[in-house]
Parts: sequence; C-alpha cells; structure tokens
Amino acid sequence: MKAYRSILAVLLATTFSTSAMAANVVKIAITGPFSGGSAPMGVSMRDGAKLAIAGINQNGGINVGGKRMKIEIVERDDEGKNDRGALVAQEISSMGDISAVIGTVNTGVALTGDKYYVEKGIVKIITPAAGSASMTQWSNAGTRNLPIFRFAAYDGIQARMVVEQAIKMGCLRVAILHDATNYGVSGRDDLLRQINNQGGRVKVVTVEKFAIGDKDMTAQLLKAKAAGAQAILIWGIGPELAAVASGKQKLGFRVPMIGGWTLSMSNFIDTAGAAGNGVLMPQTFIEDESIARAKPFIQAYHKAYGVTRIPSPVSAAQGYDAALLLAEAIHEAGSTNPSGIRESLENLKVAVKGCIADWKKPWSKWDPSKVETHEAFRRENTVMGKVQNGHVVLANPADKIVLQGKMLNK
Amino acid sequence: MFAGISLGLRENTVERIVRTAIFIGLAALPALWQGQYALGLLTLMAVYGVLLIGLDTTVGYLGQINLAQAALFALGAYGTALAIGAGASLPLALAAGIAGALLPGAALALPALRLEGPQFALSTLSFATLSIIVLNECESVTNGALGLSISRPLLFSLPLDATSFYWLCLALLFVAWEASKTLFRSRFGLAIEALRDSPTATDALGIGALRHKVLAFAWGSALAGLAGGLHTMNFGYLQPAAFGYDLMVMLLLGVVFGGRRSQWGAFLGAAVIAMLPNLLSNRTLFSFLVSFGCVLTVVPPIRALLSHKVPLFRQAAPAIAMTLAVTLVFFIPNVEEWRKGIFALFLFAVVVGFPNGIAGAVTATLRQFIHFTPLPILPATGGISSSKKTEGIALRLSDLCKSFGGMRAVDNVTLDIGQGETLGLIGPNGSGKTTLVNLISGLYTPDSGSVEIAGKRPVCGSLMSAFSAGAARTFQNLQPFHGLTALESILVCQQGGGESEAMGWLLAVGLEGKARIRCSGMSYGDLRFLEIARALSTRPRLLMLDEPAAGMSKPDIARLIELIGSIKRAGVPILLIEHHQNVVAELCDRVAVMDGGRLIALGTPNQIRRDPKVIEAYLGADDTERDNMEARQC
Amino acid sequence: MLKTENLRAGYSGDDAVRGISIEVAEGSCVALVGANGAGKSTLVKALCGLIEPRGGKVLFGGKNIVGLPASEIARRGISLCPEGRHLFSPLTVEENLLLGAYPRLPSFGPFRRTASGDLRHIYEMFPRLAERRFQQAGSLSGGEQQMLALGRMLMARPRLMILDEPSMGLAPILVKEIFKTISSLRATGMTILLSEQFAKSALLVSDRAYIIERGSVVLEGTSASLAKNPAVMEAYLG
Amino acid sequence: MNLDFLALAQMAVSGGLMGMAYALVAYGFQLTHAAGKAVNFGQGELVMLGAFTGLSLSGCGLPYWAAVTGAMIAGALLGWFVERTAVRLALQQHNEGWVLLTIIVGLFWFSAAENIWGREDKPFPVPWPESALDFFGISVTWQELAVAAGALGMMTLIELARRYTMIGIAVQAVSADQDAAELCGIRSRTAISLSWAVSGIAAAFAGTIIGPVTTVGPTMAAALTLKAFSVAVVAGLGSSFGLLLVGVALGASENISGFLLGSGWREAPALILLIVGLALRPQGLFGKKIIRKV
Repeated sequence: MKAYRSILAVLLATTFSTSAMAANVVKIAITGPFSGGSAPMGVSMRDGAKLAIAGINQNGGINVGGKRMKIEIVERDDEGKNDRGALVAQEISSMGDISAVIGTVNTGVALTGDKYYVEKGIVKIITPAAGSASMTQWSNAGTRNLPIFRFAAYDGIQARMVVEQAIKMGCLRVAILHDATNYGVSGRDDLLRQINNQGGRVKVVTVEKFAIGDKDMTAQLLKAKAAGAQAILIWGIGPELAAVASGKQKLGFRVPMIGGWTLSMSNFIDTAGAAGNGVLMPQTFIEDESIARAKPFIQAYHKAYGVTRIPSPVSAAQGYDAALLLAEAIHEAGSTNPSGIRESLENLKVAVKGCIADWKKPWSKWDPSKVETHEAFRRENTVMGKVQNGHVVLANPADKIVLQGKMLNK
Repeated sequence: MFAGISLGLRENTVERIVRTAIFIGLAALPALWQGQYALGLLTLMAVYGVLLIGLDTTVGYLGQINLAQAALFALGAYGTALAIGAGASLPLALAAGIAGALLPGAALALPALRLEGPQFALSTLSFATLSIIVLNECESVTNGALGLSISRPLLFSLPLDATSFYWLCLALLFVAWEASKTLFRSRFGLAIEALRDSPTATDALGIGALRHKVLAFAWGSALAGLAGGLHTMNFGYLQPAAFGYDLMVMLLLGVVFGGRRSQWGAFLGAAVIAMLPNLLSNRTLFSFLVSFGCVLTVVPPIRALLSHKVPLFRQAAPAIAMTLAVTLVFFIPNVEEWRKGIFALFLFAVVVGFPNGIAGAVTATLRQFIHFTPLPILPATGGISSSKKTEGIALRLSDLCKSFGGMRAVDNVTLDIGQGETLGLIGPNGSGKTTLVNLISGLYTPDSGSVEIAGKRPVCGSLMSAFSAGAARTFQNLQPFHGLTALESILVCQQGGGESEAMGWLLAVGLEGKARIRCSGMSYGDLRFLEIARALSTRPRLLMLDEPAAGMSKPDIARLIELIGSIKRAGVPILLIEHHQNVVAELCDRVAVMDGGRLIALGTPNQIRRDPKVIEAYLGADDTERDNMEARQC
Repeated sequence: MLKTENLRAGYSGDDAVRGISIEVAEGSCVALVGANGAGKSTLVKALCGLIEPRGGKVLFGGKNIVGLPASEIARRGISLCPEGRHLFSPLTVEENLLLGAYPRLPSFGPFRRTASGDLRHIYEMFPRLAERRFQQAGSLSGGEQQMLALGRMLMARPRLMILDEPSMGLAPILVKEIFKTISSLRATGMTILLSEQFAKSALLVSDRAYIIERGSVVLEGTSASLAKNPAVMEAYLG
Repeated sequence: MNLDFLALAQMAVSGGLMGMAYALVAYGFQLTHAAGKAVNFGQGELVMLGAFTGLSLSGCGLPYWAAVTGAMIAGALLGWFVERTAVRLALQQHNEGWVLLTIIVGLFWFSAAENIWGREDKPFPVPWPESALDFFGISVTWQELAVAAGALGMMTLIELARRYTMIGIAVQAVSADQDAAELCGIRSRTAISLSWAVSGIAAAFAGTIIGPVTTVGPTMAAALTLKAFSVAVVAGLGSSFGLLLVGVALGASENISGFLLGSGWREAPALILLIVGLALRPQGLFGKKIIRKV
C-alpha cells in the first residue's frame, strides 16, 4: 500500500509539474518511427533534433517576444504505420498547445496524418521523408496557406541527379530496381519521369521490384543482365539494397549502381561490405569530420548518444537543422501561434547556420502550383556521394565546396 | 459466500439495458471529451469493434485461429475505396466493401474450413499473404504500394463531418452487435457452439459441420468488409502494407484480451487495441495504468501467501510481468522506446490472469453477485411416439471388415436388425463393438463389406450420409455440447419444431427440470440421458446406443431400462451395446455376441446366457486346454 | 507392499472409484476382477499417478505415494502395463523395450550394451519379439503387442507389476498364452496386481482377489474360495 | 532459351539452398509440436536473438565457432524459458492461449532486442570468403553453401541425437504417448522442456547461419518464420526428411516464380498450392492420417 501511495505521489507530481510549466515553454512534437523497420531513420532524426533543442535550451531557450522560453519536446512513435501515424497526428493537433511538428519518415504516414495538421494550421516540417506525394497531395488539392514544409532532398531532385549521373557515366540502357513499398514505387515513378524528361536519351530495359526482407535478388539481376542493362538505378532501403549489391557481385554483373540517399545508411554499407564499393547516391550531408561545418554536430552527436557512427547521418543532420530553423522561425514570429510560425518560416529573415548549410530563406510563400516553394533543398545543395571502403565519400571531390558552402540564395 | 442481489430481471434484459446505456454514453461522449483525437480514437474503436465481432465468429465461436481477418479487412477497404472512386454513394460503397471481403472470404472458407488447428491457421495465413500480394501488384486497379486516397462520400447528400461519421460507425457497430448476437442465439449459433465441442457428434446428429462453419466464416468476412469500408472513409488513405502481419496479431490479441465468444469481449478488445497503444503515449496515464495493473495482479499471489500456500506459478506470473513493467516504466529514461515491450508484459499478465478475457472475468464475477431471473420454461409437447414405421429391415450389415494397423477390429460381420427390433450387442472389452457402431454411423470407412440402413446405402465413411439414411447414435465416451444447456442441446438437433417440442424430449428422458442447465455442469448420468434425448429428437429410423448404462447408478439404470422400453414400444429399431446383462436380458429381442472382432453367437437372451462359447468369452479360458496352446507354439 | 486406504478417484463428474481399500503382499498375485466400467482401470491409474486421487491413501512400501508424478512412482518400482497396451508405436520393438529400462540406462553412451542382459532375457521369454526387434511397434499384431507391453514392463525390473486388462481385444488363444506368461512370472516370485475382466482366468492365476462393482469392492478373499462362489458369476452375467 | 534454362537452374539452386534455412527453422517447430502439440509463434524472435547473441559474442573478440556455440546456448535457454513461462501455463488452462502467449513473449523479445542492440541491421562477420563458386555456369556463394551445410548438419545432428541416444528415444516416446512414457519413468515435462530447448538451439543456430545473408536486426526473421511455418505444416509436422524436401522446393519455387511472373508475385504460386494442397491432404504431404476416436 505504501509503495502504491508513493507511486501515486509521483504520478500527481508529474501531472502538476507539466501543467504548471506549460505557460513558459514552447512545445514541439517530434514524430517518426522509433521502433520497427524504419527506426534507424526515425531515431537518428529525433536524436538530431533533440540535440539542437538541447543546445537551444542550454542557452536559455528561444527569445519569444522578449521572453525566454524553453522548448519542451513531445515524442510520438508512429511505428511507420499509417493508422498509428494518423492517430498521432490527431493527438498532437488536438493537444492545443503544440507549436510545431518535426518528423515523418514514411510517406504513407504523411499521406494519412498531415491533413489533421493542415486542418488546424499546425506547422510541420517533414524530414527525412522524401516521397514526392507528401507535398504533391497539397498542390493537387490546391490547398492555400499550407503549414507543411519539407526539409529533405525530395525524390524529384534525387531522381534527377541519379539519371544525370547515369548519363554522365555513359550508361544509356538502365534497369530500375525498387522495393515494393510506397517509397520504392514512388521513387520508381520519379525515375521514370526524369528519364522521360531526358527525351529518349536513356532507355529503361527492365523495371524490377523486390519485397522488404528479400535477400536473394538473383532473379531481378539476371533479368537486368539479360536485358543488357548498363547501370542499375535503385530505390529502396537498407539490407535489400545490400542484397542487390552482393547479388551483383555473385553473378559477376559489373555495372554501376546508383540510387536514393538511403544507400548512405550504415545498414547498406556495412552489410554490402566490399560489394558496396562504388555505389553512388545523392547526399545532403556526409558524416565526415574533415568538413568543418559538420564536425561540431558529428562530434556532439557521437558524444551525446555514445556512438561512433550515426545510424542515418542524413536524417540526423536534417533533424538537427530543421529544429534550428524552427526555433529561428518561432523567435522571428515572436509568438508560439502556429500561423505566425508558418508565416515566418516562409519569410525567414536571418540565415540559420546549420550543420548542412547556412539556410537563408529556404522556403517561400506557398504556391499550390509550385511545390518548390515549400521544399528546402535544391539541386545545387545536394551532392553525389560514393561508397568507398565502408564510408561515404564525395563522388566528385570538387563538390566539397557545396557541403562547406554558405550558399542558398533565392 | 455472498447472498447476491436479485434484480428481478433476466440476464438478457440487463445486458441489453447496460449495452444501450453504454452506446448512448458513447454517442454523447464527443460533447464532453472534445477534440479530433478523442473522435479519432472513438471512431477507430467502433471500426475495430465491427471487425473484432467478425473475427470472433471464427476465433471464438468456431474455435479456430483465423489469420485472414486483417486481409479481409483490407479487401473490404479496397472494395469501398474503388467504389467511391467510381462515384458510388456511401451505402453503395459500404456494400461494395462487404462484397469485396465476402466473396473471397467464402472462396477461402470452402477449402480452409475442412482443416483444423495449425493447418487452418496456415491456410488463412496464406490467403492473407496472397491478398496483400494481389493488392500490391495490381497497380492499375489498386495503385499498388503508392496507396489510394479517397474522400468521404455524402450520405444521402449530407456531408459527414468527423462527429457524424463517428455516429455512423457507432450505429453500424450497434447493428453488427445486435445481428451477431441474434445470429448466435439462433439454432445456427447453437449449431456452431455444438460443433466446436464435438464435430463428430454434430455430424452424427445431422447438424452438419462444414455448412455451418462456412456460413459463420462468411458472416465474419462480411463484417470485416464493413469494417474495412468504414476504415477507408475514416482515414481516407489506403496502402496494402498497412494490413500485414502486425495488424493480424493485434486483432487476435484484441479478441482474446476482450474475451472470446462474446460481443462484449470483441467490443472491449477493440477498445483496448484502439485506445491502449495510443493512450500509452501519455506517460502519466501510462504509469498510472501500469501501476494499477500491477496492484491488481499482486492480489492472487498475496492471497495465496496469506492462506499459507505457495502461490502457483500461474498466479504469480502476471504479478511478475507487471512488476517488470512497472520497473521499466519508472526506471527507463525513454519509455516510448520500450512501449512495445511494456505492452507485451501487460498483455501477458491479462492473458495469463484472465484466460477467458476481460469480458469472461467480468461476467463470471457479476453472476456471482447478481441473481438474474431465469428464463421461463415452456410446457412440453410431443415426446416419444410411433411416428415412423416402415416395413422391412432397419439395418443390414454384410461381410463388414475393418483393421487398424495389424489388428482386425471388425472381422467379417454380417447382421440384420428388423423393424421394431431391439438387438443387444455384447462382448468383452476390445471385442470390436464400438468399432462396429462407428462403421455403421459412418465415422470409419469399412475396408470391405457394406452397410444398409432402412433400405438406403449411405456413402461409406460419411457421418452425414448415414444420418440422412436415418441412423442416430449415442457415444460410449460422452460427446456432450459443453457450452449448451440441455434444452439447447435438443433444439440444435431437432429438425424443426420449437422449444416446447424440445421440452417434450427432455420430459421423455426425465430431464425437464434441468432444461436450463449447461451440459458442462451436468452429472455423468444426466448427460447419458441427454445423449439419448438428442438422438431421439432427430426421429431416427435406427437408434444406436453405445453403453448407455456405463457409469450409471442403480436407480438410474432402472430409469434407463424404462426409457429404452418406451422407445422400443414406439417401434424404433435399436442397436444396444451394453455390459449390464440385466439391461440386455430385459430389453433385447435378440443378442449378438462379439469376440475378437467376430460375431460368435446370435440368439435370444436366454439362448445366449447358456451358450458355452459366450460364457467362455466372458469368463476367460481355462488353463486346462493346454493342448491347443502347445499346438500353436510348435 | 502396496496398500490403499479408502481411495477415491474419477474423471469429470462422479467418482468412478468410490472408496476402495486393497492390499497386495510381497510376492503374491492379487486380482481385481470386475466387468467393464466397474472402475478397475480408474483404480489402477490412480495407483500409478496417471490421475490424481480425490481422496484416500496409497501406501507403497509404507510410504504414501499420492500426489507423486507417474514417472516418480514408476522409478520407485511400480510398473504398469496399461489397458490398451500404449506402446510407442512409431518406435521399434527394441526401443520400446529399452524405454522400459529408461531410469537405469545412461542418457548418452552405450545404453544398448548396459541393457543387453535384460534384453536377452526378454527375447528368450518372447522369441517372437527377437525376430521383430527392428520393426515398428505399431506394425505388430495384437498378441505381439501385448507381449511387447509385458516385455517393456519387465525391463524396468519392477518391484510390483500391475497388469491392466492384459487380455483385452485378444483372440481367446492369445489370451491363454498371456495368462500362461503371467503364471510363469508369478512363479518367479514377482509381486503382481492383475486387473481383469475374465474372472475365471484371473482367479486361476492369482492368490487373492477383489471383486469390484461400480467403484466398490463387493467381495474379497482367496481366489480359490471366490472361484467357487456363485456370486462372482452373478457379478458378471446378472 | 539456353540462357533462360540456365537462369532457371540458377534460381532453383539459390532458392533451394536458402530453402534449407526454412527447413531448419521448421524443424524447430516440428520438435516442439511433437513433444507438446504446441509451436512457438515467436520462433522468429529466437532466431533473431540467437543472431544478436552470436554477433555480440564475436564482437567481444571470440572466434566464429565460439560465438555460434554461445548463441546456441542462449537459444536453448530462451526456448526453455518460452516453454516454462508461456506454453506450459496456457496448456494448463486448456485453451489455445499458447498461440497468443508465444506471440506476446516474442513481442517482448522484439522490443528488448530493439533497445539492447539497436534498431539497425548489422552485418554478421563470417570466416568464409564472399566470392562465388561456379558450377557449370551456375554460381553459388560460399555463404549459400554454408547455410545449406549448416542447416543440413544441424538437422542431422539433432536427428541422430533423437534416434541414437537414450534421452532422444525417450523424447520420442513422450511425443508418441505421454502417459506411457511417464509409466516408464520418463519425466515427460522435462522431456518437453528439453524439446523446446533443442528447438531454441535450432532457431538460434539458424540465426547465426542466415545472419550473414539477411543481416542482423530486430525484423530479420519475420518473413523467415512464416515460411518455416508453412514448410512445417505442409510437410506434415512429423517428418524431418519431408521438411528438407518441402523447404528446398519452396525456396526454389519462390525464386522461379519470381523470375517467371515478376518478383512481386514470387510467393503467390506456392501459397495457392499450399491452400489447395492442405485442402486435399490436411495431414500434410508426409504426415500420417489421424483416426478419430469416440
């Protein structure tokens, strides 16, 4: 009984403490899959964002209209499931005191859940979900005053870079391999669209699919080989990509493999081993301490979470920068009111110095006919990365300037 | 221990009042608990409620692990989504959803329901995987992995906002609940209940297992389709991957958690799986629930300790699990990461602590405290009468043989029973009597030889076919329908006719006073009489009684003799296997004696009593006949 | 050696054994005689721990063994040859026999060698089993199966053998053979409790007998005296 | 045509070799089903935990074989634990609760693994080369050979132990007739626990041999378990030889149908065959017919 009473006391204390503090804090929600298959991305993103927020809180919080307010984080695990994502969105949007949301890894979750934020006008920065549909759904619907922003190199950009890379390497007959998820299929569609844009220069010899969990890609690769593919353009996540790389090696099928940014995740690089060497992918961030801008972030992350390598560096860096941008927007808005934050995100006055770049007005006023208005990344601040002996390096060393750079002017 | 409160109402009425009150409360809830989230949870709960009531038809009522419900849910959802895409109105779209799940569900049921246990589970699992593959691959129709987005159609030109959509879901849940309840209270439901307890007995009594199972599965599928339709309209976005193994497991857990074979259980399970994982995101609530659960679970082991007994592992296990959960909640910095694990501990405690689910535990407790008015008992009509008298032969066996392994259980048996005749079949244990009855009633297929019942030749090895020829039987090892009352056991067997006729049969065997008692609570002797009443209620042309007096007390045996006598007088031909010689002597016109699978004697009871072969078979060999044995050993 | 006091046991529902007290002296052969369904099998199962008695005591060598698991009772020296034989049908004849001696044999290593003496003894007793030692037990004929069941029990070198309806389901000629085996076992000084529906044969091989009807002992005495008692006959045919 | 034939042969060989892994996990199902009529629906989690244990041990600098042995010991403990905590309880309560309890225990393992080892997939280092061998134009990796040999070896070893040690024969006796086994002085509960422990060993070992192929992560074995379950039921939960045959056939058929019909459909033909096959032969291809008794 005594134990029970003390537990009750703890419970009451937590209830009261949160409500008492509520007035002096900015509440930000972070959502994403923190368990299950896409958890490495979700957790890295969350931890990156939390790192940024911890730094802000250490410096006394955000100056909101002259008052120093600390940031309080509400975490919700959407498990990468659409239904759960919708409920999380409903929960957050009905909490009433949430200023903004950062998160979402799975495009499907964005498609089911984001409408609840839009209804309430709550600002959300999507990162690192790159599927095109999560923004195009709003342009198709013609939504005005959209509070959804994206902070990730969306698949349109990535697909374009991948196709351009293939052309640059002289591979005009390509095979497209993709996983059977929303991510893979929409990546496939983006690739096909970009290849179309090249006006018949590139020929797709075969399109093959693989399921999550498939470890034997012999069938797909044999077909690609038989069709005479000169390059493999691939869209998928993690271990399956590694299976393709090892399968290629096994069949002695030596053609370049180019794909989405997920090829930089450790679950691909470590698993593929030597077979992964030479694989190319667009990158917004590389976990390379020789890049001066990235070094403090990388070191802080390693220290804070006791790791020697970030599970998904791109997600972590994007989460970090997104949180910084959000904090700046809240400061500039001078209130925790979502519509104010949306407006100031669309018109950021001060360049935010992030670990990826100096972000100067990354977004502009939403125009349903141009999704780019709410997309932060451009072709210019994305580089091609290459796997080399277990690390991602720049495919083109001259690109280093992009990652160092202080660019991004509109 | 407790006197209990008498409400002066029937249990059914009370249940209905409570249920209606809860639904009214739920409908009014959005006014109190405002916000989209609350509505979202409540809507999800209503949708899952419909889905789980559907799942409960197989998992609860049929007692089979069904892993296809999530896929049927998906098919329903896609049916509705495609119909909406084609411009269908809301009712039409829901109908499309129901059809989308019902048709494949019925197609699966036909082969799958011949199976049981792991085999059934596997074929439903295969179906589920297959459905998801089809949804994923037919991109031109379903848009594949990219998913379908739809907007909610109008209901009779009325736009539905979140609240009215919730009301719609709630109303449909109420309808599904009521319909399921009515269905499972009907003869159909009784049959389902009966065949779960003993599929052999239901087939032998002509109830027909497969037909009922397929219908029940189809009903479950239809509800899955309906739920799928609602789900589509609720979230507005569909993706095949969302209906995979995880959802399946969650649904299964929901049904067991809530309590099987009860719409209340399905509802509570739905509330738990819709609400709990989401509500548990709230740390305060989470800690509270887990601590409260922990306190609840330590009661049984403490109680055991107080009465100076070492608590059983079964009693202690939930407490251990909950203590572990509490430890995790209070000592792990990031509870969100351990959410699944803590949820698992919570479930473990409930499944072990309440094997019948929450609904089962609550009902049992309530029945202890509250006395409900029992259902009225209707006056009896009918009873044993000589309705069917045909000329000729009731049973003809020619050269029947059956062996198991190296053993000839029935060896070349040829036997006739005339109309109105009572034939006794006796013989020592293991002489093949029951095997013979199993051959006649179609449980076993004979190796050779033929069976003819009342002039018809049933298909060999088919219980149903032997039944339609007119054979009805009782079982040596009782096959009662544990979940049914005595009255229901008769109702489910009789071909038409109402409760009063069923009462007539009970009256005939002297069980009229126990009409409302469940078989699981009846004594051995009563169950023997009930089996006879069950067989009689099918109005058989051949009645086979397999050791009806086994385990009966002396007065019961006297009653039995009287009963069989009256059946005999009504002209029903009887094959009676019995050990009690006085029963046989008193009732049988002729007696057949089996030994080692062979028929060794046939004659009147008096002839048989004096037959030296029979006496030897019963009393065993004399050691004096050595020569015989030595001849064999050479 | 074995003594029960007011033993009650049963499955669901009523007790099938309603307070039975019997006694088996060392080196004697005691028969339980009664018709089908009289409660003999239930009594025997309760003795061996296959079902838990609902009341009463079972004393074996002076110690109460009620509540012990069947395997423990078997290890103390009571060996049951169950009704319906219950052989391990997918296993070979020899494996079945070896299993009889399981508690004595090493779990790994040369168990066949350890058991070879006993095996030879059994094969001498039942030459048919030696012929079929590598055949599956399920493929044997009824008589051979019963021999195997007896053999398996003997492999355990029991202090008390309980035979439950060894004659069940056998042709009369085989029944004679089984009883011959029982009487030869008895001659070796083995303590035997025999539950049997064939009164005549059972009374012939036993020293003492209990006549059981509807879960209670209705008559007891030396076998010779019971064999002459017309009430025994009555218990069967009337 | 020639290329197609060669390609089909290549598919069949790769699929068949991986199918051995299905057979090994299915063998684990068979062992526990024989002993106590229950199977572990959380077997995939045991595979995963075995792989993680092996990974951690080899991370501690132990040689590969020592790590595998350690994983097998862990597997045995986990298998025993599942039987003791979940299955026995449910069977005592006489309901199908064991299905759920094994799922629930699996869920807990999953969550624990996520938190102990992290959520990412990790590679499993192996002592054999990554290169491929070439047999008449069909390439086979050392890894595939290792999976096949490991699965075959493990199954043979357990099968030998079952047939040629007294304790193995006793476990078989318990599966055949629990009461009769008790009467022979065999402690049937211990025998059942032992079966679960051995089943856990098989699962953990399977984890260590497929770990290098699938990479080691919390979700690594989800698909594998379902396939293994199919193999076990189709083969008939009674024949270890049947398991191998069905496992190899399933692996090969998946690959071939993926090649012929498109990779999204790779599982479809096997699933349809499975439903039809079970409807025609419920006891499984190699199972014995069950006689109903009343």
